[in-house]
Amino acid sequence: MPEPIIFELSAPGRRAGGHAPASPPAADFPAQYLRHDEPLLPEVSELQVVRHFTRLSQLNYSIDTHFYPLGSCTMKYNPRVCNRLAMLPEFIERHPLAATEHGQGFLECMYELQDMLKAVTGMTAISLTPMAGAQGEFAGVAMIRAYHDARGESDRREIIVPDASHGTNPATATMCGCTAVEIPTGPDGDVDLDALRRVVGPATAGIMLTNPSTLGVFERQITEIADIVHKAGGLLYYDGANLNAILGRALPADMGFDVIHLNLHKTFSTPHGGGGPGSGVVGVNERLAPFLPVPIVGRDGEQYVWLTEADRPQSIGRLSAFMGNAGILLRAYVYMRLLGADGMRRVSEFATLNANYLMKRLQMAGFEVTFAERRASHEFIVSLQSITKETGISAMDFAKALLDRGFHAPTTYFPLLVPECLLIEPTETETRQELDAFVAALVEIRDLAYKSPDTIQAAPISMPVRRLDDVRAVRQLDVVWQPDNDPTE
Amino acid sequence: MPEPIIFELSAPGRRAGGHAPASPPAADFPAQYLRHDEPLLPEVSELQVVRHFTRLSQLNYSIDTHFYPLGSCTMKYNPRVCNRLAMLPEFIERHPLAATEHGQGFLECMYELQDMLKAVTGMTAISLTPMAGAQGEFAGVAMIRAYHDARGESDRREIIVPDASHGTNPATATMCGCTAVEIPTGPDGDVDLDALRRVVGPATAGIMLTNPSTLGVFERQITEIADIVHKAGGLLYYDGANLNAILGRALPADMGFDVIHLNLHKTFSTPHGGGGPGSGVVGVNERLAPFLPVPIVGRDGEQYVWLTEADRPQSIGRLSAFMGNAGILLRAYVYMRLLGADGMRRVSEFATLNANYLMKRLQMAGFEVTFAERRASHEFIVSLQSITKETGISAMDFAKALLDRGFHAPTTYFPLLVPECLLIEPTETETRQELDAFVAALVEIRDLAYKSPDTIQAAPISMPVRRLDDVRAVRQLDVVWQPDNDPTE
Amino acid sequence: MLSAIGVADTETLFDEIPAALRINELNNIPAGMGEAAITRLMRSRAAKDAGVVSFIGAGAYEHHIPAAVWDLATRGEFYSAYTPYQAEASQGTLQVIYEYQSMMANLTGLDVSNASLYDGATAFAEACLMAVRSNRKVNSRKILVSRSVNPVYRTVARRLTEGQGIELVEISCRDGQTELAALDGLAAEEFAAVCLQQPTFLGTLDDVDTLTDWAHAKQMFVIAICNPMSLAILRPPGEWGAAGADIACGEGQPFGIPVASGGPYFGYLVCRQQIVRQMPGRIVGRTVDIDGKPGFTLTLQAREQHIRRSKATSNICTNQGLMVTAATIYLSLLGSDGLRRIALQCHANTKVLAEKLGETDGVTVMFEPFFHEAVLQFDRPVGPLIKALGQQNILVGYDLSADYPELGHALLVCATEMRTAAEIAAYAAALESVMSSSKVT
Amino acid sequence: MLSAIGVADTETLFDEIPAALRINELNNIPAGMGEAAITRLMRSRAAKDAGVVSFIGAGAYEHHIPAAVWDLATRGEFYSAYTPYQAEASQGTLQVIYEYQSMMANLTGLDVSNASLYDGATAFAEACLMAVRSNRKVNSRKILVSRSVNPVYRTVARRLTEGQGIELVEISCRDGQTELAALDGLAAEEFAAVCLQQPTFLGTLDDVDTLTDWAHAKQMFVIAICNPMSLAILRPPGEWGAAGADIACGEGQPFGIPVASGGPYFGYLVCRQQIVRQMPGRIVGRTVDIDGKPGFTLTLQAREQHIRRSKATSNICTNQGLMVTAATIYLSLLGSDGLRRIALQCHANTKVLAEKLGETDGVTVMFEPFFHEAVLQFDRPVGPLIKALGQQNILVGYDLSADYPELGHALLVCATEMRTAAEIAAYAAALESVMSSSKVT
Ligand SMILES: Cc1ncc(COP(=O)(O)O)c(C=O)c1O
Ligand SMILES: Cc1ncc(COP(=O)(O)O)c(C=O)c1O
Repeated sequence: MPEPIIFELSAPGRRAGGHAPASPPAADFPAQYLRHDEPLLPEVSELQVVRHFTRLSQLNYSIDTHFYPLGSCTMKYNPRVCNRLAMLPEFIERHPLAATEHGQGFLECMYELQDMLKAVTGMTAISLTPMAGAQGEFAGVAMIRAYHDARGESDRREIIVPDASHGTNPATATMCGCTAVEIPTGPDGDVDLDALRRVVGPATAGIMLTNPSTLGVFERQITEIADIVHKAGGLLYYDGANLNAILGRALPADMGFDVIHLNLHKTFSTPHGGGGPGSGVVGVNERLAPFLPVPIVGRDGEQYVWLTEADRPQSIGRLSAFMGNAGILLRAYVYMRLLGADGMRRVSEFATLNANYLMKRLQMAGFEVTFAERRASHEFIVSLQSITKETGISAMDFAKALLDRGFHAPTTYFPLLVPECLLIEPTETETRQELDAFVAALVEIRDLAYKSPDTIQAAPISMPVRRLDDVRAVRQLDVVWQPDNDPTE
Repeated sequence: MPEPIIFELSAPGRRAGGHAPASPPAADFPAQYLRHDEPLLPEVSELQVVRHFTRLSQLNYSIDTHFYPLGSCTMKYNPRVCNRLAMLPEFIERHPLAATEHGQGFLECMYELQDMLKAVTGMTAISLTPMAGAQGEFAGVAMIRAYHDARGESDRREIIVPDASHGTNPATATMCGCTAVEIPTGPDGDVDLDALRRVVGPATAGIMLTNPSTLGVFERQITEIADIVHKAGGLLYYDGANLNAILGRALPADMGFDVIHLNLHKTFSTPHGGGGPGSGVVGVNERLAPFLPVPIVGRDGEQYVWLTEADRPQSIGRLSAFMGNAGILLRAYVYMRLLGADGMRRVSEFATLNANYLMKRLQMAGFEVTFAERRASHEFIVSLQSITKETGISAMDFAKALLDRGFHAPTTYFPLLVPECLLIEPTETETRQELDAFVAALVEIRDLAYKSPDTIQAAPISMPVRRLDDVRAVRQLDVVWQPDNDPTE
Repeated sequence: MLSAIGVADTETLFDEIPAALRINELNNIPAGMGEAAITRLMRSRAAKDAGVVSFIGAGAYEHHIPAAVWDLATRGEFYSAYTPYQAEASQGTLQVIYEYQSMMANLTGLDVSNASLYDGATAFAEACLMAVRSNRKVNSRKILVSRSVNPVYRTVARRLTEGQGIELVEISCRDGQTELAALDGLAAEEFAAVCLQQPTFLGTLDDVDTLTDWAHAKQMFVIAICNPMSLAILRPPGEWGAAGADIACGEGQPFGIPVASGGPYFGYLVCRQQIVRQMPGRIVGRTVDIDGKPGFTLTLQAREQHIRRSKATSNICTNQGLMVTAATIYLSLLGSDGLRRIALQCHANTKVLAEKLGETDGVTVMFEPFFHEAVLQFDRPVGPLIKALGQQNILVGYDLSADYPELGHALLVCATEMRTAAEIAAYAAALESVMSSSKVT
Repeated sequence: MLSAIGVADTETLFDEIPAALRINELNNIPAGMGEAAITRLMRSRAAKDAGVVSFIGAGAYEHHIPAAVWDLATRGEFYSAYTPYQAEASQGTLQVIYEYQSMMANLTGLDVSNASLYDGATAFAEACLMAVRSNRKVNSRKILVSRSVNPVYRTVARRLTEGQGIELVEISCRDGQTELAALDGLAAEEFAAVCLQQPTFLGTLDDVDTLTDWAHAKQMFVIAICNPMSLAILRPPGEWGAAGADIACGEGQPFGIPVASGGPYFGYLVCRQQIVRQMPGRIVGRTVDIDGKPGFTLTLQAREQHIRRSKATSNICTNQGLMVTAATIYLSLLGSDGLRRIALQCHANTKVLAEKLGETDGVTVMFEPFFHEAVLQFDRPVGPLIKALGQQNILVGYDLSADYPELGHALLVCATEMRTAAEIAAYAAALESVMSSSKVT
């Protein structure tokens, strides 16, 4: 039984009572401003709303229901208390433009969060304002540009990215008016240093690296890379989406990075929410500190205050209407205080342990691990290329067959340079039992790939829908419900 | 994939961190008091707990997910705000023995709740303390006994109940040391007055009636019944589990009842919680007022106070350690204030409208409605007897087949006097679409009962389990998990 | 819809209610209000009760409740489901109860748990009824109850059992323990059971082994009443004396349930396998379905009112299902290690509290050892002290003078793991100052 | 697990990190704390910010949020799911977004909505970029922006677009409306789009019809920035002028999202069908599965960074999914009737507020008509008033003097449906008393 579209549950005049004022006075402005027809919105009871969205929620896989080893996404457990405390009425009722006198409690948390983020990155200054990883990247590259501009080197407009980099890296370069220059990865997963040396030069603004990379390995030549780029006059950007790999084990600042963004919604465990919200806080060293986006939380004697453009004239300015995703920052703050210094080291310990264990188990089960001789970081890659060649069963087929077995699929076909790959990130919050069960499922699927590939190609069969026609979704664009539009016709 | 028992997820030494003190001092009492082994409890991570109970929850049907027309149970929507406000930190952190100075906010709500309950029942005094309907009944019958005892008529120990009465009625009589005397129902669903006249006498303590009865019809001769019983020296008890049938349409006090209990968890929409908690508040007229159980909320000038045995020497006393299910009372209070006087009349309007509509639709679809010539109240009975005779498909089979179609089953085989019956209560919060879909499902099942009864006998097939072996559940009692006990062996 | 029914208006649907009984409006009920308004109202009410620090126990204990507990328990699928009559559509609730039953059996060292009763007091009453019904060796409707059992439990049990002619006979106490000497006087009479609370209402530890063996020697049943949190460290009823208690019961509130003005909590009831058919309340059993797959269902329903009517073991129907769901989640999060830490910290905090308060002139700590409640004896009535410190938002404890006049001016205090050192110090300082600035009357 | 991996300890797993870079501990991070302790800490922090009554709007609006909204949105299955890449295992999230898109399209009168952007300001910036990319008729990187557009939106948009060489050119305002006369001066130049806010940042209503027609005549796109709550009663962008705006965007916060110190909120973005391929962000489409059954999936992914990398329409990846879930639930609960009532009540409350405050000596209400914010002009700087009334826990409004010095000592006030008559009266009384007891400086 598919769940109807909420509009289909509608009946004229029906409504959930008690949520709107009973008898407001009529509008008194000139008719030219008024809308003619009521907008089409559902007319449903509160029970219908509750039932509809409860049922819809049950159609999802989520961390709270399933193992979700989506590489590069760090789908780990979100402690419930983080949400609870971020939703305390006083926090959620505080207007963003309330004077700081009426926000000392909130600001104190933010100030301490900045300090803790300095500690985990080794950076000297933090801005909390970016609202997701990609916006953190924007802030970072914009600061790099501002830095070069301030030094009269406005021609530095090239941002170097490895071919394995996350799509947001080159996309950010473009948004900032820079050019993304891709360099290849060497056979062992590290950056190809010669290629790097070839591309750096007077046009180099900087390089964006994820370390451990999205290939799941730590870049061992990071110090050399930093040297090469810095000598060429460029800066180093650390894409810290997944800091859980090295939390408390190494500091990006020590590696030579000038700027970093962190996805708090990955490492510091805030909701993924079916696509956000997140937080992409940025940290910088002295060099870039003047350019940090505002507002920043400062301290003036006993009072916490906002530092704005007025205090930081070289700032790249504001990236959002207020201060970014405050509620996500609160969740991260609670999470960091819960864990403390030792707990944070346990994060990287278990993230790495789980990844290496799972990698080894899969290897022993005969799967082709892409960098088998390397340590896995928080994630690793399995290539199904040979199985695909022999059976026709692709990484996508494996992914769908996993869904039928109660596992969310790993990231598929990313990084783009490894064919038929699964990027697997078990995260630190899963148990060994879960990992073992996942291995068993993959083995079973592989067996079936050889014995009865049809059954795998038919997957998923136990989900609310089977494989969807994505081509049709583009060709016959149906993105807004219309009363008379039946997709099955 | 069945969800494992939580003990099966356990691994030695694993734990959800942060919930217990880190390093408490050791116990310092003599060894004779200490336990030797740790009790066997699960050792699991917080993620495991969240995932386990989230998954378990999804195995349930509930109002929030499915139409749940369970007769006599009033499975209607629980407004979320009731729970939210009853769980305000100040309410849930208030110790029951805190002085009344530290509970004026809470007590004010309770005082006003008592007043509103007087208004909806017509009674003159209320005690909020009974913790469920059955305890309300206990309180009521105990008051009736105390009343007779106080008048020197301690021989009055017979409680008359109709044969259709809810099981708690006769069971309560027994608990109170009385004898339940059953009287038959007449052919039109009303009490057989002659039978009643025959049983009343000097041993009559009182009569317990549900009105509308559990047959779903209003007892039209209620005034006569009251006369008969009162003249015989007995009192009238109103089982008000389902007041939604007559809320704001008639007052039990006017009908001649001396005492009433209300299931706040039915009419006033508090959680059913998979089996409670509830609240079975009692109301009485002048006659029984001195006997009400304590504590009761009183008023002393500006202050709200507890009235206890000291203030009410004839009270039947306390029925629980504190004041009953305070949190449920708060939810009911919020609900009543949300609805107000008009909203409460809409409750009975829609409960009755939905029941009569559904009854008529089923009748038109050819189902045998037990009291077809009567108005349905909030519920009504369908008898499948003739279908069962012709096809072998029983009310139980219909119930299970409904589950496969996304509907919780109605109450089956109750009241006991109607063979193969379904007691159907749609409640006031369902929509016409839902009722129509339910009719369609019953029609489909009936068609299949004739065309391919096997498919119906095989139901349910889409639930987490199929029909369970209840006999084995009794014979091989397995009520506590044991590591080595595999039920499938 | 009206036309389908064949009536002109909804009023007509009520036409079987005799006209004389019909009303057209509800009086004395305020007009309805929107969610925003009721939210404002309730928050202002709640605010009136805020800001106190409580050292009261006496049957309800403030422990930390992990956020996950109620986030999960109030999921609609748990919150808005009914009693699991349709087993196939209620496997979630049923499995939760099965897990709950398993945990309670393990904690108490007994065999079978039911799915909950209303609260600790009613669970105790049901235990008494159950003992009388199931003790076939002694044909008595009398039950011995130690005076150290929670006084209100005794009152409630009396109320709930006296209709059936059951009599509770008190055994006296001495130094916070059931008086063994008093037992001799009872030797002649027959009793169905003896009821012991451990830790006692006064927080002390009773000699349950000797008492259990004494009772069993006389064919009595032993009913244990335990704060379940204490079972993390104290010997479980199933191991009392040589044979263990027969029934254990008590208040489940410490397991994840807020104190919340007294409810909803839940009563637990656990017993030996042999007497399970006299158990009141729901019981969930594991069985298999027609495909041989394991599943859960309500079992032994023949004990219950909806089947057995006037011959049922109890009239209970609705119980405290949601609370048990919360408790099961709580116990899963804590495990036995977590419970042990909490129990130990409560004990340690109460020791510090008792010591600190005992340093005040005119205050003496009465009995040791104690679990997490202590009795303080004062040189003056405690009522005025409760008032005075209440004005400073300190709830000092439970006044024992009405229930135990023999203890003089006595106060029962409790400091759970939630009370900080600073809060304890503030209490001691405030007491010191109030005591020294006022005369002994 | 270590032995399966073949290492002796977990330290070894980090051996690829050059030794010089390895650290053995984290400095300057406090020790971890339990849930009870962090709860106590956060409650005490939160308490510091409590107790104020706010009359500030200026881009974030306090509306009643039905309890069901966040109860449902924070269900684990929504809260802890990722972006719905695996469509078959994400139908819940996908359908919610599809419903959200439908509601936003209907509210704005436009064809296609995306699945959200970060907030109103960034949505506006993306709208500018989108307009430049998609307006093929005018080859300009310049955009006209009315001075009545939220000043911080203008700042943010400048910041986010200037890297790509886009220039925002301001059109002046007069009497709270975009100055039509100023347009003449712009006739010669080419612009990709004109950006209009309705209601304006000053709460006033602009002549969007004339402006839209003017822009369209010059082949410009029209970007509408609207408080979506106002669309319950105001003419939707899709109906502005003869042809309607091309893109609408704005802040979704009024739809069920708490003000919460500024986020997370969500930016909405809606456009005409023709330019959908230039839309940034996720879009969900309905399609069928291999059995012909309807289902939902992310569509037009070729626009996005994970496919198109440096040529993507935006770098956005994570958006504000959960907020959109909340908004969809909110809109379902309210319906258009509910939204209309709220919009009307906000308007009425702000009218009363403006009138009352306007009665104070030295205070004038500046522009009419307004939606639910009004500009008050004072005879003195508003900074000290904000401070003085802040001490009485009244947040009087937003000081306009930095953004709009031409308005003199101006304050932007807002009274949503949440403000009661008593609160409005208290504000007026407090203002009166502060104003009359201090001299004009
Ligand atoms: C390596 C990496 N970089 C950047 C991002 C972008 O972060 P966000 O989605 O928060 O914009 C992600 C996450 O998707 C990522 O995994
Ligand atoms: C008619 C009737 N009476 C009494 C009861 C008993 O109420 P409770 O379950 O709250 O004890 C019920 C509910 O089950 C009922 O429907």
